Amino acid sequence: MTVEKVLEFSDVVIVYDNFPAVAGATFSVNAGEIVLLQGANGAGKTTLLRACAGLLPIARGSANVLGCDLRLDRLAVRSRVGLLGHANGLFQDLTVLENMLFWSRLVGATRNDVDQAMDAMGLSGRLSETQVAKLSAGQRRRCALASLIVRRAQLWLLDEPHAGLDAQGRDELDRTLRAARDAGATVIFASHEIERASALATRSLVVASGTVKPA
Amino acid sequence: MKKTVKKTGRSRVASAVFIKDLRIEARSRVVTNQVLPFAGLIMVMFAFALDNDDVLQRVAGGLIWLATIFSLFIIVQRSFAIDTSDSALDSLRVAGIDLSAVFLGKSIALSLQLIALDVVLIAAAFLLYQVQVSVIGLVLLVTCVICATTGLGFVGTLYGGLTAGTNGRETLLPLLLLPVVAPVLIAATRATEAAFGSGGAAISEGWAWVGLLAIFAAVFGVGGSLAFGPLIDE
Amino acid sequence: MLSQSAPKFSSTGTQATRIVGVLTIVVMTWVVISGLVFTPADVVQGESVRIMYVHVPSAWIAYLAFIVTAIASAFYIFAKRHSLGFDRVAGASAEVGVMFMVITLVTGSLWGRLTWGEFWQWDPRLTTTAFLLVTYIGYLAVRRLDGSIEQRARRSAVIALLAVLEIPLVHFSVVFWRSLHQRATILDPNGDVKMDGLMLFTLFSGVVGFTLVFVWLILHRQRTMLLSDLANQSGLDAAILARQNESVSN
Amino acid sequence: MQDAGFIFASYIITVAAIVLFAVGTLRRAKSSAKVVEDQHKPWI
Repeated sequence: MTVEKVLEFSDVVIVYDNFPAVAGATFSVNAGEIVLLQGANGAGKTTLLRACAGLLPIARGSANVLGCDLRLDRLAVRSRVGLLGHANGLFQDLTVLENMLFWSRLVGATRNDVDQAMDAMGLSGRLSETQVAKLSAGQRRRCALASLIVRRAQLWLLDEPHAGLDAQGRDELDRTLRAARDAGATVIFASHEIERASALATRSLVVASGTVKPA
Repeated sequence: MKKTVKKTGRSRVASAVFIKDLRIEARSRVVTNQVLPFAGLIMVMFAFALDNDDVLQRVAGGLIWLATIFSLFIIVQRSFAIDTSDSALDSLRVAGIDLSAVFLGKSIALSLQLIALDVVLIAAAFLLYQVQVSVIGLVLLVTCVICATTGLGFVGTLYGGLTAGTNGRETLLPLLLLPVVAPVLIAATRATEAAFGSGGAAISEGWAWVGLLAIFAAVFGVGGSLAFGPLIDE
Repeated sequence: MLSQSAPKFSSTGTQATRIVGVLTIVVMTWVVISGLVFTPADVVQGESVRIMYVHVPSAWIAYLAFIVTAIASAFYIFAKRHSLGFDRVAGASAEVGVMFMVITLVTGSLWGRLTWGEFWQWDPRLTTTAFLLVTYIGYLAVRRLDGSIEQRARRSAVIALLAVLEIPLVHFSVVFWRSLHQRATILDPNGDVKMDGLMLFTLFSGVVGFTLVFVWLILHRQRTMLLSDLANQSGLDAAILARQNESVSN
Repeated sequence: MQDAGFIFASYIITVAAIVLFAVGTLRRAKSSAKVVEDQHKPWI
């Protein structure tokens, strides 16, 4: 079986607010990998992840994600990736279950998919009836990950997923990401906690001053 | 690898967004607890300022719609604050959801909130300004409220989406919206005056204005569903 | 990339713009002199009719400018290759249009004070014009929102097309609103002007002169926009290089 | 005579607005033309 390339970037420049946040990034990611992006604040990790999700225009270079050319059609890739940034993208006044059901209606998933995703994230039971605003940071993060499962994202792009989680939450997150990989998803995530993240990742990349190098 | 999520129907997305917006409102009660008192206060303040029953009866229609339009700004900003506070709007964009369906869902939810607001404002006009209405006038009034709020819901959502998440949206939104809603203000005011019979206006005069409101709603319903995606995307 | 040698061509002028510029000055000088001195006073309106030679052309050119904005925006949106040139023309034209619309409203209210005794009347034409002015001020505000150049172009093109939809709606509602309540016959400022040959010719030269002004301003403004976009771009090349060097040295 | 003042005012406002716009544009053009190379100026 040939290895399928999920993502291929070549000399990619991404301009954000007139600043080249990513200045010539060349790297590729194979299907089934869990790739860690290391790097200092302001190195361009967030910009890189947002561009992979088709949210930012590619100024120069060539970028290919899940078979879609980001320079030609950024919209095509969108329904197939899941981006989890610093924000969780949840509605604070709704309960966990209502948030999940909202997403399931949008993407045409069944109630069964929702239950499975919530089980996998340990959100079933009383927690599912709780408003998101009343959850802890870790529970919210799990809720956001559950919505990625409901959306059946093939490429997970996670920006600092460990931030704000306690030890138990981090373990759960690691388990979740491995499970997602086993279920066929590819994961790219940025993290500051090199040790924990390296143990999770199958490969590490260093982002520095807008360029990408192997660790 | 190639299993792609099947594209969901537009009406399904629209109804999901619609239910979501109304459910959040039912739970947070911002419109009922804040916007409604604000609009009611406008009506009362005008009663103080004008302090003349004849004048109040004459201008009742205009005051109702002025209060509606001021409340529109607040409701629109609130509606998009919900979506941008935890970047839910970004998630919708990343998920490749049909944004014209999001537009429709949000517009209809917005219109319903405006209708509820107008019912209270019209009741206030009866109590505070002693306006009278006949049965035929009531039919005209109801049609006028529905057409006008539909149009306002469409333009409000369209321009609210444009300004959501930009700097200075609090001032930019009224600047963009005011000239656009001018026809609604004029037409809805005239139709309401006709329904109330203010200043001897005949009810038949009102229907032409309702027609204008319907055209307005149609134009911005179509224009908005086409333009909303390109506007908030990128 | 930042240039090593200083560019020699330090303006947006060319042979063509200079010819247009000279023509503009000649025609406009003629309009001012003829409007103020040569043309006779109107039988009904007296001397105040002289304001017409600047007021009417500026109103026409303002509308022309907004039409150009709409057409350029439509070209930007619907052409296969979203060419930023159309966006710059649209923006430049809207700016010039807003300027002419302000001139129209100011000169119009001065004229109104002389003929009606009031600076402002809620006449349909005046009301529509005022709404239109606010609409395009909003359009210019949208152009100044933060974001990339493509984002600016797309947003403003959509707003320009919506503004065009809105013009007839505003106009008809205002006309309808006034006509139901009062007849607007005495309010029509042009209705009772009897024009002789020289007056017509001066008005016509006014239109030509203002059109030349419009063309000249658009040419320069649109090139200035290109320059400032490019200036940002050239800063970008240097910034990319600097960022790459930064990563090597680390 | 009041009329004369109003008439002159309207001419002066018109000409002044146009001249100000033109001068502003030319000044901005000059300052940004310095940083951009000639080959990027399609009108040359």
